[in-house]
Amino acid sequence: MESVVKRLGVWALVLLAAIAAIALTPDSGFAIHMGIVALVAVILIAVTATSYDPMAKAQGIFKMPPGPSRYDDDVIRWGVIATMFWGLAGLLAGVFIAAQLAFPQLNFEPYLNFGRVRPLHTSAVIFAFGGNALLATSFYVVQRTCRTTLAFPGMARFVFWGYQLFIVLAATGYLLGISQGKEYAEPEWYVDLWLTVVWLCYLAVFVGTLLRRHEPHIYVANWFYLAFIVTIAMLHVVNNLAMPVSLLGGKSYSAFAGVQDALTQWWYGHNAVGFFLTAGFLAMMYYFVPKQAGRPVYSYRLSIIHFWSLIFLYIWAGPHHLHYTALPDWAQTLGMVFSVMLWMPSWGGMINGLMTLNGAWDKVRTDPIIRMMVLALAFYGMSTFEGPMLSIKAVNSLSHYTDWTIGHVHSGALGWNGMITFACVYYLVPRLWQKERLYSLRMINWHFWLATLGIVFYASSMWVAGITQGLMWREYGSDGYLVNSFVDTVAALHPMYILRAVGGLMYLSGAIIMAYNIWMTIAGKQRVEAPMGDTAHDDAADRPIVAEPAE
Amino acid sequence: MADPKDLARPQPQAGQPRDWSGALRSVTDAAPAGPASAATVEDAGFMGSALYEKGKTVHNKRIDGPFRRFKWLVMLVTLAIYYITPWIRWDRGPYAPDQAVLIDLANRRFYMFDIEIWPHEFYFVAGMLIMAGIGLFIVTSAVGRAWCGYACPQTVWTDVFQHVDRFFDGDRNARARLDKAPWTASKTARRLAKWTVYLAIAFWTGGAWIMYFADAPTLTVDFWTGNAAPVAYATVAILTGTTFWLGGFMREQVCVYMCPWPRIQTAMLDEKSLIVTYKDWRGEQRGSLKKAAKNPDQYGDCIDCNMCVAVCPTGVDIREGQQIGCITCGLCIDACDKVMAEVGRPRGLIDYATLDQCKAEAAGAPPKPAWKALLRPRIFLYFGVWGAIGAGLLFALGTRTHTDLTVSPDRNPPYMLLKDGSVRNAYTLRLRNMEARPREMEVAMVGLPRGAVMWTDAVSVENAAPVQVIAVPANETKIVRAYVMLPPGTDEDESEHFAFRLTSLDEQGEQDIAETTFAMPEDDE
Amino acid sequence: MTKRIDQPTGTETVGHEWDGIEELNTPLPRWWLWTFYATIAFAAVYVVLYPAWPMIDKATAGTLGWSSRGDLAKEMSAADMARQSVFEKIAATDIEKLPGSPELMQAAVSGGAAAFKVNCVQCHGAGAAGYQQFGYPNLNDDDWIWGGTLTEIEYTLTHGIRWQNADDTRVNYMPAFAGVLDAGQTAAVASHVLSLSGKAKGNPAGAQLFAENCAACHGPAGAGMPAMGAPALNDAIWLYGGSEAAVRKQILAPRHGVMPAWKDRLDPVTIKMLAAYVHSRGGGQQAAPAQPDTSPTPATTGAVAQTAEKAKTDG
Amino acid sequence: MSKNAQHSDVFEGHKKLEKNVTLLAAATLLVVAIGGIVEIAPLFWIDNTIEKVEGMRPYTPLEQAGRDIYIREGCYTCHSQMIRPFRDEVERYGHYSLAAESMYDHPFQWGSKRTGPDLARVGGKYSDDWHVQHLKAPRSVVPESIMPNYSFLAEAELHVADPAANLTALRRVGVPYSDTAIAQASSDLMAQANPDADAGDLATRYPKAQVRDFDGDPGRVTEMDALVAYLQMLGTLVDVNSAAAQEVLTKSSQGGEQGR
Repeated sequence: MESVVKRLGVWALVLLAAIAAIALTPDSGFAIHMGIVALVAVILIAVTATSYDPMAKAQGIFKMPPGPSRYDDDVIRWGVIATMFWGLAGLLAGVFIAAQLAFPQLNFEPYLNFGRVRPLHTSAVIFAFGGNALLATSFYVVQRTCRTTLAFPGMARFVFWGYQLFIVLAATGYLLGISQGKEYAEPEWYVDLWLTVVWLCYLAVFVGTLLRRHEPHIYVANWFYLAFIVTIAMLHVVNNLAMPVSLLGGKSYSAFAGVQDALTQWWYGHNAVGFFLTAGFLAMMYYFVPKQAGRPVYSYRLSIIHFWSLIFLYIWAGPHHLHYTALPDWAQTLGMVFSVMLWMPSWGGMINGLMTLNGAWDKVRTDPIIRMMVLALAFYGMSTFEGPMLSIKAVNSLSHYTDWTIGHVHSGALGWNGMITFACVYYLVPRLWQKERLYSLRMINWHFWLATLGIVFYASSMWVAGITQGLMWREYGSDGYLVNSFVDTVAALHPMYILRAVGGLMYLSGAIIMAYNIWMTIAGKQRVEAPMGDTAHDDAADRPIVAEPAE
Repeated sequence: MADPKDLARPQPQAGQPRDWSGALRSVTDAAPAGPASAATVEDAGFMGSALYEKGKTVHNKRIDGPFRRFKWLVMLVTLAIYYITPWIRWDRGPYAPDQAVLIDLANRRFYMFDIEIWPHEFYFVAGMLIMAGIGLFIVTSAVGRAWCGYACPQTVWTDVFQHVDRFFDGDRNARARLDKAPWTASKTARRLAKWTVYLAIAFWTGGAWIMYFADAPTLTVDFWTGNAAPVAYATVAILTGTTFWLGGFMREQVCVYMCPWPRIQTAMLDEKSLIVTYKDWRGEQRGSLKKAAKNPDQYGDCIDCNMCVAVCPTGVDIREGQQIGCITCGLCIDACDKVMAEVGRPRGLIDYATLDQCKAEAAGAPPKPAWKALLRPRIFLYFGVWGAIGAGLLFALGTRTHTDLTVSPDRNPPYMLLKDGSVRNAYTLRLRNMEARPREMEVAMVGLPRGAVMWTDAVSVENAAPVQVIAVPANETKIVRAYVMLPPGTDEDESEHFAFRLTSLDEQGEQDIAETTFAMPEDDE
Repeated sequence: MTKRIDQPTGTETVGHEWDGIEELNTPLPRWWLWTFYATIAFAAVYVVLYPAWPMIDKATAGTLGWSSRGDLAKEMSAADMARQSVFEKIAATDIEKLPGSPELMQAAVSGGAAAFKVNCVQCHGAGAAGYQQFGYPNLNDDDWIWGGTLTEIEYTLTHGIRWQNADDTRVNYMPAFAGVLDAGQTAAVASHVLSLSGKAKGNPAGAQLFAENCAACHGPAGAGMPAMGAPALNDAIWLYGGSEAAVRKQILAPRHGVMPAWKDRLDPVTIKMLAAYVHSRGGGQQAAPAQPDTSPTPATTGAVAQTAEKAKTDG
Repeated sequence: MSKNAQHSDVFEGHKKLEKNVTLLAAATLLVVAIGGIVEIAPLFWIDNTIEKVEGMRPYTPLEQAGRDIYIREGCYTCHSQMIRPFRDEVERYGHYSLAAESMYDHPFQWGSKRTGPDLARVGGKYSDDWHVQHLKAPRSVVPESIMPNYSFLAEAELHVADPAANLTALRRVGVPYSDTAIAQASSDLMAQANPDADAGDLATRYPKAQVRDFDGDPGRVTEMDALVAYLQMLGTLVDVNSAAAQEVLTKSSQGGEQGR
């Protein structure tokens, strides 16, 4: 009882502070954010006071199996649902802004103008979709490869829900115009602080779980997860150093200015790709590919060499986003040569993933989940080849500022991150909900083909758009003067923007099919269809922990 | 330095390549069962201390047969296209280059026989890329990795280099022997000669590439006289190096490790795609003719002659099933058919077939012709999409005009009030003449009230008129500054939006319309 | 540690196992390692050749002495060299002859545009539209106080307007009528002046006063006199504003704008190019003595032929 | 073979890291910290990172307010403010951007994508009128444009909660605002966009500050005023063509030559 009172007191204090902030701030966006915080506090008070358990209710809606099971999987199930939800939201936002570029009438000022929705799209897919996928899979993988349950289970739940609050504050903030103006780091100072707290808790849970392990060695997937968590913490804190104008307002000014701010930003920005979207997702690959294929990892030695070279070299590559800018030439040179050296370490992950299928290649044809993983690795390989190529200054002078970069990012994001996440979710859902199989394996095929076709449309249109732009900008006539005005290049890209939107729509349609498939699986249905191969859920292989019941 | 243990490694078959696919080693492997496992442990022990793994050279045996002949044909056609195309001439008149296929980067023009593409029309390339992507879908789901097996440059050049190997070092066994032989003077000389030929082919390949980017005869002269651009030499050097390395040494490793297409293609196959299959229900259990003669009931059709492995350009054993190393070139089909003919058994022990068909055949169904696998909804669907995009592109290509107009109004100041109260706007017109001859074009204004006149920087204000005629040089964009003037007292609402209409004054009479606006003072002072 | 040989690949495992996952002890692919070494070697060479390593007070400069800005400087000077011959031709051509050679004229206009951005935008604005509130004239319109032919513009540029240090500067001073005309008279004159362009009703008293005091310079109908810098008062363009108050203000205490003489700061070719650019902004006048007829030509079907014919005769 | 044995030691040695979380985490942090330290830290001490050119000054309160709107609306997602040293860019947009020109930019707005043109030197290029019309309805002046409409800016009164607090925060991160500048922040903010107000010594505090009504609505100061004031300032502060600036640039661009 005493603890209930204490908790009530804490929530009441949060509520009061939020109300005070609403009353005192002159900044309407900040007031709305504090309103969200107050709402959360009110819900928590109500829940604590009435001893009502909304989680049980919600878990009923999502038909979650009763916990605790062998492993602490509740938070992972929520993570999978959040991944699907934010994935759809992020893809929808992407299709919307792609359509805006083709048909500018779709801008609805001020809240749904491109400039405000674009950060929503990038953050939703990277941090909400990708972040939740990483959160869920890391908790899943670390428990199983350490043969233990999560350390600090309460804190793990805080990490999950705290992260969702971060996403909600960030996303609403963009639409309200609360932005730091640094790409992929747009949330303002108080949201950043909140994320820092959540992230340190995440680190604590993850490291704590590693410390409790019942295996002598730490599995390679966990090296990657650990590098991802540690490095993102470092990047996030340094890049978001800022001076708030007032503690009762959203606005802040970055601690750095101009050239220093630029390099700090791209040191962060590029390594958000390097550690969030590469290291973290390679960790997913290192667990789920061998599991689904039922094969050993191709090369232990390759994983050591490519892990250390990857994390060492990636950090240096940031300046290639600033080629030919006012950043001193020396830093640009370093950015370029380290990006080139990054090629093989990146491919180490691809080789280790693909060659793991040695002895199981037939599954690529029969198992749609493996098929998605293989395609993901193929796109990983292509974009990590394209990346070093684009970092070469001569190529970059043409490609920079154009849609080529956008195409490059999306062949990585849609092809690698998206496909591997979909594959992992397809793997996880029947296991987490203790179902025999997915609702439909054939529908994964539909998803696969729509997504692949979508990427073909997306990547080829943006590649061509980038080259068109780059060539038209620098086209000189025989008289020695520039031929095209800027707006000529905008007009020339119109067909490409339409093709891109079509590609995005296909990819989104695939994800909607997936959501339906997942929903029906959770509901416990099985579609009647011609059977396809799948690696069935093998309870014995999960190696139950005998000595230590969960919680 | 060769590790002595390496030589000690038992070779199940002389020179048998290591199986890159890593697929299941068959139980009937010729190596004696007992010692093999022990040897493998030792083998692994050796590798356990090495930092890297040596690539194993594939020595594929010469074979003849329908698929080999088809491969020859594809190789000759593709190489001919590659080497000869830049030398084909195409008369476009005096104002454009006469090279049939030319990527003129300096002038941002792309010539392809009768088609000429400007940078702003690059969407044709986007369409072609999407067609290529969907084309890959069609081909792969119909006939598997046919691209890999026949048409991929890596395959074609590897094939060329393997024939060079054969020419210098003899066929499979001789090559394997020579590989292991100590470095005597004669081996060194032979190797040097072979590598020189490699280098010559590689250089020719690099040299042909640059011919697509400039007038081939001129560039050839410039190249040898040292007058070509540095980027031409650099390109030749890079392509020579990569061809030499990828074709001469990396070969199948590119397909197995590096190239993304095989993964994507493998992921696109399904049970209805044609692939090269070994019909194990017919072949197993394998046994030599002698063994089979003793116990005919125990053995299948496969006489375990290993010919299918010996001829494989990537060194896989197709009898172990579909694998990443198999590029479906069909040479093993040729080999097996030949052997089957010799031993008097029906052909097709190894053949193109779908997995569904294999299943059916194994269950006793009669063989179906392979082409029937092509007729299925998925192929029709892809072909429909592919054809629709292609038709769209052709339509766009057919209906595009060779005149193009873009307009940008002055932004500072947006309008100009003149002495007599009339209002003048200035525009930058870009008139593209995409024909290889100079043309006169007429610019007119559409949608402005009566009294609106226009003049250009070349035609002074005294000659202001509702239309102007402008000469546009061949194959160029002419930038013209144009002024449009509305008389005083024009109602503002009528005049905000209007368009310039460009008409070519020749028998074609092509037109293009560009919309723009006419800015007016907000209110009269 | 239970190492075993993996059957399908014949490779030894490392001996660990996590949740059923094992690792093979496959060595690194040789080509992978060597390509990695090759990229490292490339990087090593590149950082020696180009600026790369930060030191205490500056970074290493690279043995090639390359810099991105130096690269641009070279490219720009190459472009300048290419334009040099055109410069010389412009220098040798009389300014009135420039339009006769469209190529030279275009080169001059482009060069003038560049020089304008550096020297002239401060007063006349980037679009050459001037600033009425400061009395900097608009150079795009067809109203020229001191004449709008190429020669006249070149002269103005060279010698300036009311520029004290220049000998041949253009100069005139409109007398201040404060104290000469009373308030009523001033209003009458202002009213008459505005009526010249149809902005007010006629005023006989004002007309009388105008004829006595103003017509000598501005002409009886207020058409102005470019030769002595007397602006036209019968058009729609007002340098200092066309409201009644602004006109009265100008009558009582005229403002006299000043423009620098550029002959000591810019070379004659640049001045020539500037004149060409200003002339090309749309309002430039032909050297022909007659004032251009700006009344719109009626749109007729024969306009094309007419234009072509006119162009011929003019040419 | 000794070489092989050595490699094998490396892999054996790695097993220590695999068994110790603390060691693994510490090693990871160390490895990922190096690159950033080597690349970022020297930018703060190497002198010629930021050229010493005349004319750079902190932004006026109105320009800063415009800049905040620029950031709020996400203009950087489509517009760069960084002209690269290429002939086509220099001829299209003007002199290449200098590091000094963004030395008071918290945060920088160099951008990464040009869906629209570069804005580093858009100041003074077009008229106020044009900007206002273009921001309200881009396609009314540039039919091919795909920019969203921003007509609400002209309707919204400029509302800066505490201009002095903004300047104070900027001063804390290194922008040299004087005490007077901070004290006068509120009045400066309004005076710059109001032709009827007395601008006082605004022009001495902020040389080259443009004082006028920007949005064509002299009656009030709107967000449009602030944004247009910011745009019209962009790239105009440093006279890159002045003799002194050219000398600095030549020196810095010839850093390589000196090293030879």
